[in-house]
Amino acid sequence: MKVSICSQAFNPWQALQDYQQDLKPDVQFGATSIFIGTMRDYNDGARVSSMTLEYYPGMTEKQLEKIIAQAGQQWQILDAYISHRVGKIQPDETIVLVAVWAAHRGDAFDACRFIMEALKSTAPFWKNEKLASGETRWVASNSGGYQKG
Amino acid sequence: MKVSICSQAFNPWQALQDYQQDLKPDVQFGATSIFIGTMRDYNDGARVSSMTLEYYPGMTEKQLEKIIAQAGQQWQILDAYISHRVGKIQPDETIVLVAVWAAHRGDAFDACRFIMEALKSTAPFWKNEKLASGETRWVASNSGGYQKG
Amino acid sequence: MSIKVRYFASLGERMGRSESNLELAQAMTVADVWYHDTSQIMPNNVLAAVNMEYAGLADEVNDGDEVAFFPPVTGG
Amino acid sequence: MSIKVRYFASLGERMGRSESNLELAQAMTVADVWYHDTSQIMPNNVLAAVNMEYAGLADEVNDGDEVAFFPPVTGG
Repeated sequence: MKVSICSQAFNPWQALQDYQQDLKPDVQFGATSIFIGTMRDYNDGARVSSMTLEYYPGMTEKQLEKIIAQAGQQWQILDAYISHRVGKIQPDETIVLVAVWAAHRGDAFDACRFIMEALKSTAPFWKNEKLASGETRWVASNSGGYQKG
Repeated sequence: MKVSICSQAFNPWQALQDYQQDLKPDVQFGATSIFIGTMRDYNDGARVSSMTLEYYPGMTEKQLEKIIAQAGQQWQILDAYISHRVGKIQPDETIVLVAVWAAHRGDAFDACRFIMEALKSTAPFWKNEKLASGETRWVASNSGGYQKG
Repeated sequence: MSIKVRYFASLGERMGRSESNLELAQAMTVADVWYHDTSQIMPNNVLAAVNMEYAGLADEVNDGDEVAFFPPVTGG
Repeated sequence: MSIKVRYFASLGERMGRSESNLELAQAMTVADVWYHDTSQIMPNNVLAAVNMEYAGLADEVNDGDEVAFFPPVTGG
């Protein structure tokens, strides 16, 4: 299990490969479910040129660990890994990576989605967007992932 | 959109990185949902030393393309990629990779799961396990991914 | 008319062949193709495809069709 | 007793500070900490944490606690 707060851009594929390499001898997983969130260059009707992510050092990590523990109580999972960017982020960069390893696909899918939704609604991160116009604005709230749009 | 039938072992992270590289200029995705199925060295109470995957050349590709098209009718997705092994497979090798790119996470998660479940229940692949005892056996059926166990 | 019949996985093993060519004098369904080619009762979990699309046992087949029979799929 | 108060994101901007130290003479709730430190009405979407765990506005605070206030989270 690992929770990582990154202040530099990271390659999600490399991060996954490295992480999985380390758990391979121990863990007999048959199913891996992964979610990757990537910064887009528009949001809410405006072009966004960059974004700054604030967080609460200490609480954020604690909250992410708690979310993984909750997932582990509800589903049979073998391991989980969360990596989240903070600081200044450019379009096309990875914002968040969640990966869950399990014996069976139902557990991997459900736990990965639970972690992502819980992260979106409870992990202390705040996005400040810098628009192409030069203005900055705080993102007001996250949409629910089970609804469309 | 790509459907790939691989007769050689492949690195899923490299495959994803390469595939995503090619779609990057065109597609403004914010969410990527990925599933990876990996061969384990036991199944149904027995140690499995290798596996041979048979398929129906022509129909298998057609069926996978149809599944992606069905996902595209139900959810707003930007791209999808399926890669599936055939032939002789060793434990720890990737059997299947499904990736879906979308603007929003709900669509990415739902479509990825739909594709995986549809693949498991309708794509013409058949697993023949070689047990540690030397016997071989056909896997009788796939479990539903929405139930436990 | 001429039909290509294919058997996959455990069904191919059971039939002792993976394909055969069937010559038929009259219109037939998928189920008829099975009985003409195998002379066996069909196991109840057999799936069928005509020209690489899933088909029902009552579907008609046409000259030149490829009809495939296979057990439940187990990929992924 | 001594309480460390922290404000994040838009709330820090609005307060013009990201933290302060509050000295209190008596037992207090999270809501009391807010009013003593800000002298403002609390916006209705403010979230609170005590010692880095989510807390309710009626929760009591103790000497040495860190109390944080922040807007709805927008990570991921």
